Amino acid sequence: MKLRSLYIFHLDTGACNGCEIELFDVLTPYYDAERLGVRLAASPRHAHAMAVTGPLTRQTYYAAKEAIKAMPPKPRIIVAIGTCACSGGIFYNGYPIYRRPESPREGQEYPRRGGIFELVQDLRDEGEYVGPVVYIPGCPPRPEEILYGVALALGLVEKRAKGEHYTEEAGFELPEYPIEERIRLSLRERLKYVVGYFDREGILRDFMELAGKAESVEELHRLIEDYCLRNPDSRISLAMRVLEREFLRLKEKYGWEVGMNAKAPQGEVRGVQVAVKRDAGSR
Amino acid sequence: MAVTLKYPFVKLEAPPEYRGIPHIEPRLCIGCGACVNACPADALLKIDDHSTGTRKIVLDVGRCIRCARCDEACPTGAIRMTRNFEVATLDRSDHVEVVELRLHRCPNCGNYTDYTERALEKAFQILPEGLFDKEELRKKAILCRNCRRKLTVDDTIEASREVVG
Amino acid sequence: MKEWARRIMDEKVREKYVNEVVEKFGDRIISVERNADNQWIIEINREDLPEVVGYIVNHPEWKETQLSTMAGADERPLRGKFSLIYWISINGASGDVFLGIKTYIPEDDPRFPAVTPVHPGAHWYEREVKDLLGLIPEGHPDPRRLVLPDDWPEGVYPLRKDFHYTDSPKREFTDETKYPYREPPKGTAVFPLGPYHVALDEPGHFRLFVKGEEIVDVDYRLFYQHRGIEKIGENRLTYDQVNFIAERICGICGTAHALAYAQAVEAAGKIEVPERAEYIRTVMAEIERLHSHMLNLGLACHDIGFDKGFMDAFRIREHVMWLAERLTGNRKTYGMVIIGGVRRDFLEYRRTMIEETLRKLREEFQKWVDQTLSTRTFIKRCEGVGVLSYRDAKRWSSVGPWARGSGRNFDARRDHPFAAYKYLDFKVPVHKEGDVLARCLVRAEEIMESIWIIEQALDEMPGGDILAEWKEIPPYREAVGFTEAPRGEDVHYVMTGEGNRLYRWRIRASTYNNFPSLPDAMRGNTVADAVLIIASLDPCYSCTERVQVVDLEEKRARVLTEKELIELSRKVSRRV
Amino acid sequence: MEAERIAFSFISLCLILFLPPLLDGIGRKVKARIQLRQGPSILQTYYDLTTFLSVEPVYPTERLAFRLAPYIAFASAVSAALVLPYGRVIPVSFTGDIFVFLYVLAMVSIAYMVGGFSLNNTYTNTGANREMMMILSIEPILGVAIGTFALNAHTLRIGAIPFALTFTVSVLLAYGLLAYSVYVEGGFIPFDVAEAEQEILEGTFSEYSGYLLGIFKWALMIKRFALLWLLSSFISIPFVRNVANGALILITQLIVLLLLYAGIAVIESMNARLRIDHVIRRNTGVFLCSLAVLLLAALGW
Repeated sequence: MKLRSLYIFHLDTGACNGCEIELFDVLTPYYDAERLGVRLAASPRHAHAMAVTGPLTRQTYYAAKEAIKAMPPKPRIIVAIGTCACSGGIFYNGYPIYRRPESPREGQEYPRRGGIFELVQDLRDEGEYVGPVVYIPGCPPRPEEILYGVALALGLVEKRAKGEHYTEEAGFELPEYPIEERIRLSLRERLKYVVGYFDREGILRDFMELAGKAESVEELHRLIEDYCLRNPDSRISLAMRVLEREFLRLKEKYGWEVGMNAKAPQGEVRGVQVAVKRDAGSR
Repeated sequence: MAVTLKYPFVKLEAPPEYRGIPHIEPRLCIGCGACVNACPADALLKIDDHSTGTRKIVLDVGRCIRCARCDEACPTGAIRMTRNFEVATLDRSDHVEVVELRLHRCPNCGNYTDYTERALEKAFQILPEGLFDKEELRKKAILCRNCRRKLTVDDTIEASREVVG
Repeated sequence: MKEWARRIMDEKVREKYVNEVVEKFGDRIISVERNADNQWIIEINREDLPEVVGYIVNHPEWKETQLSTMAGADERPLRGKFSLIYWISINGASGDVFLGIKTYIPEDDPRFPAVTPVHPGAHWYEREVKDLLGLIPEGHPDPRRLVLPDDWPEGVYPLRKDFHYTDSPKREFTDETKYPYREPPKGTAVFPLGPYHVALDEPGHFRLFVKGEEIVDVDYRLFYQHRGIEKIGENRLTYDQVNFIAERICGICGTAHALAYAQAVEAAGKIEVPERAEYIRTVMAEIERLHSHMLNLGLACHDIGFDKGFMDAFRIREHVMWLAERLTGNRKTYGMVIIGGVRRDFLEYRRTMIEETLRKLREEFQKWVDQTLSTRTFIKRCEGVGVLSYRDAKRWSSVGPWARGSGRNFDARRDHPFAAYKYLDFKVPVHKEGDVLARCLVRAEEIMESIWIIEQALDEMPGGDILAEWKEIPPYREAVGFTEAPRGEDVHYVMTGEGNRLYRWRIRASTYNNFPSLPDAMRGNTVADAVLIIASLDPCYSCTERVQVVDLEEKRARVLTEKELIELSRKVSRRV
Repeated sequence: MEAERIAFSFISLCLILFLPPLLDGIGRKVKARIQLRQGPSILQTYYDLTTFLSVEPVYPTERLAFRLAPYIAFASAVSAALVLPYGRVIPVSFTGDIFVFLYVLAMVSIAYMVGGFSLNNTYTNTGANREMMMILSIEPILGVAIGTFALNAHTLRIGAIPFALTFTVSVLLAYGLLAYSVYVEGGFIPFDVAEAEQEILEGTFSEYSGYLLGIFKWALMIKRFALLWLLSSFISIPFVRNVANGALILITQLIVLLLLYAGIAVIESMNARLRIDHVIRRNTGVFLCSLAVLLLAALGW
């Protein structure tokens, strides 16, 4: 059935508030769900759909059940918003969380059980009609994700998600980098402390490119200074200098015979260190 | 004037910094399980089957809280946060990504070890040249835990015999 | 460090408080131990609890002193006893001190004298410790269940160490096991609110006892959202992982909780946080305050049907959300704070982005405030409604804008400078009227202050690392971490444990201290204002974990028969 | 003449039944635009109604009153609208229909109350209770306003009043009273206390569902239409009655109606809901003023 009007009642089964607020956000000017015919209903009696958030705590279980039963017998669409409603989320096996006896609390089942599914299943077992469940994962989902999910329920968009099962046939590759793998991993770890996990990949990639080009320590130093001049971001410059120092230190530690076709440094290392220190102190 | 965005009727890209759903690149995954240990929500599972010699790394996007701890922990960059967020579905099995890998078989006893063939290869890649006796290590590393212990014991006995003469 | 911060963080000022308590109680004090920079643990006998805690909290000269948190722990595996620790903070810019009053309770006699009669602020804490650990507060005025679900069996205490974290024992859910609500006062009717009510964002059940539309008294059942976070944090998760569940205690004050947790562990494990990380944390905490306050102001408009104000507040707020998304990767500022520092750095372009957003925000928000305050119907609904007196605010140890709207002058950012606040200048807005309007004004002014704080922090942000490396945290060390969340002070108490896991983690969200004072603010108001007053508390049930209204005149209306109705309609038509 | 009468009556019936949802849609669109959002299609209210009408309701009670209330409201609202002028035609007209108009209008509210009191639910009871207080305080004002007009026009046929109106001080003041009472009786913000969504979950409606809810909501829209059509007729007809034919008058009425709706949408979005005690106090004040106006009218000013 293609619906042009969807009254949604919001049911919170113990969520952290993140999803609720995003649900409110969906109604506000930038997202404006009303243009899709979506409105928040004041009472479950008016609702065609139930937007559920939260991992389903035992205290909310009975009230939630009553709320779904209070809906008109059809269409009773359930929209599970957020990871918690989809599968219990991070709270999935806490003691006050409701799970059906057959849903393991410490098992390795997949798709992962938990969330509103447990209640829907209980209701279906009791012979109550419950319509389709639209799962919108996210912690919390962006308003766009919720819009997409609602649009999916309304039949306005195509489903894009698809489960995958890969085996060895997918092929295997161990990428080769310009610098040795263990040094790369050490540098990557060090960068976490300087610029964090997110920006490190790009910076490390740039550094490896320079290290691959450099024929000698001096050249590497020059290339990096060049890079820093071209790139006005002081944080990236700092990270590059830290990388250079670390790189040389690790090279010293593990030996120079492989990788960069350079000889052991003569004193530049110290020079670089001083430079890095000065930089780290300034803004 | 109205500020409303046209989504979902037009395509919309999330900002580059956005943490969308994670995705495992099967060609890079070595099945080490670092992500499984890092995951606070148990969205990632490591399921070993020693009878068939397979390891499954299971990612359930529907349980994922998108903290990017797996991204941070992955040594090969196989699991990555994407910018994809359009994952709503009516069927939860659409959220599951499984990577099934072969476990390494101990050449000595023929049992499956608790690491994959790929993880072993990766380990050899990381091993520094020259610091260790690589050949010796290779010989031991490919054995299962029991055989390795046995080999070590055998070696020690042999060595002590040599010393005692 | 700024002058004001140096003054209250002075060693002599701090020690003065500890010394006075030690002098007053002399040999009744078993031991005094300084466990962190600004934290002291004073061990006493359980008999002395009400006296010592009452003395400090109700001290006439110590301004704005209050009960910050209380934690019970099952220390039987360690020393064969249960422990209780009451954390009291000295506020009002008169010294950065946290005093932990600790006492041990033997396993075979799990009782202690309740502090609630001396200081009502301990009300919830003591009911909770009874629920979760089975320690009986003797002399407590309201010994009903608080936290656990109604179908939880008696005598099973989930926070005891012999309880496995995934166990979930059940009892039959019948009328007898339902929550024992108070009997409505004579001559009143019950008006239930919740657990599913459109204007209450989250489930909670309120019983308003009403006369006509006037609220006479309130009873409530909360903790619908109790998710057993503390137990999961103590068992399933490691130190680093706990941060991610800490964020999810509350969707709006995620950073505040993650920060309070991280700071508690850092204090216990003596981990030095890089200065740059402290600045980034400050900026994130303030961005969170911006979006949270705007959300609350918007919802207050929504609750009284002023949709223009609601939509505008959310439209302005959206820019902050987009900013947060670009800074942290998630609209809810999740995934930023971690033990030892932060996870993402502010690159130059992100700094520029913050500055631009703030410039626009300041202008638009000022417009919003002018527009809303010039809406007469808005003022009419907010002025003089939901008044909480200073006395009640202090009595219940209320925190945040809820308390500051009633004239309590304290703010954890100023009184216990954490993160980078000690390097910054800012005002703490305080209003004395205690009504809904005063609280809205406090929030509006705080938004302006937050913008100013972020601008300062960006200007003064130092270089260096953003994350400290730490290897191991020594076991069984205790500390509290505190932050000023948008709703008030958040306090996390931790006791470190073995195997990269916590031994005890006690979360105290701001709403936990505010909620018990809600009935005081609601009495004498009308049913129509109930939701608005609840919204002005800015409750976060998920943090802490609805209201049934009860009436005299209305009762007549309720039992109005069809016959009477027809008569009534005749009367109506005759009048026309 | 008879053909024109039949044609106009048919048109008026169509207007009464099918125009209100469109007006509601326009109101929603205007509100959305003021809030800087795109807003729903102006046909959205039709979609909402058809969806509700296609859904099977849940009956929380076996009482007949509960089931009948929406139909009573619907029938009353339609009858109220039928006594008003459409062009130069009044579909149903007889002497004294002025009282019938007020009576059936009140019947809509009474149906709302019957629905609310038929259940043992605090929200519906509070909603019904508030509606009762509203109707008791506002119907007299509406009565006085229309009475003033009737006194001036010397007719007890509500549809004929605007064709016979002469402008005096009391009539001008009565316009103000009429506008106020129409606005309040229509339950527009800030006077939507009886159906307050956030406070009492839309009052009586909180237990209605499916087609019963659809019919009830439709009835309320028709009631609003009737009230505003009354106002729009009183505003437009005295100005155009001497220069226009029936069709033109009808068009003028429609245009004024649309403008009123848009204007109301603007006022609605600029206000917060009042509390019932605020409303009663204000209504009492206005009622006292209205008595003065009636006195003026009686004196012939």
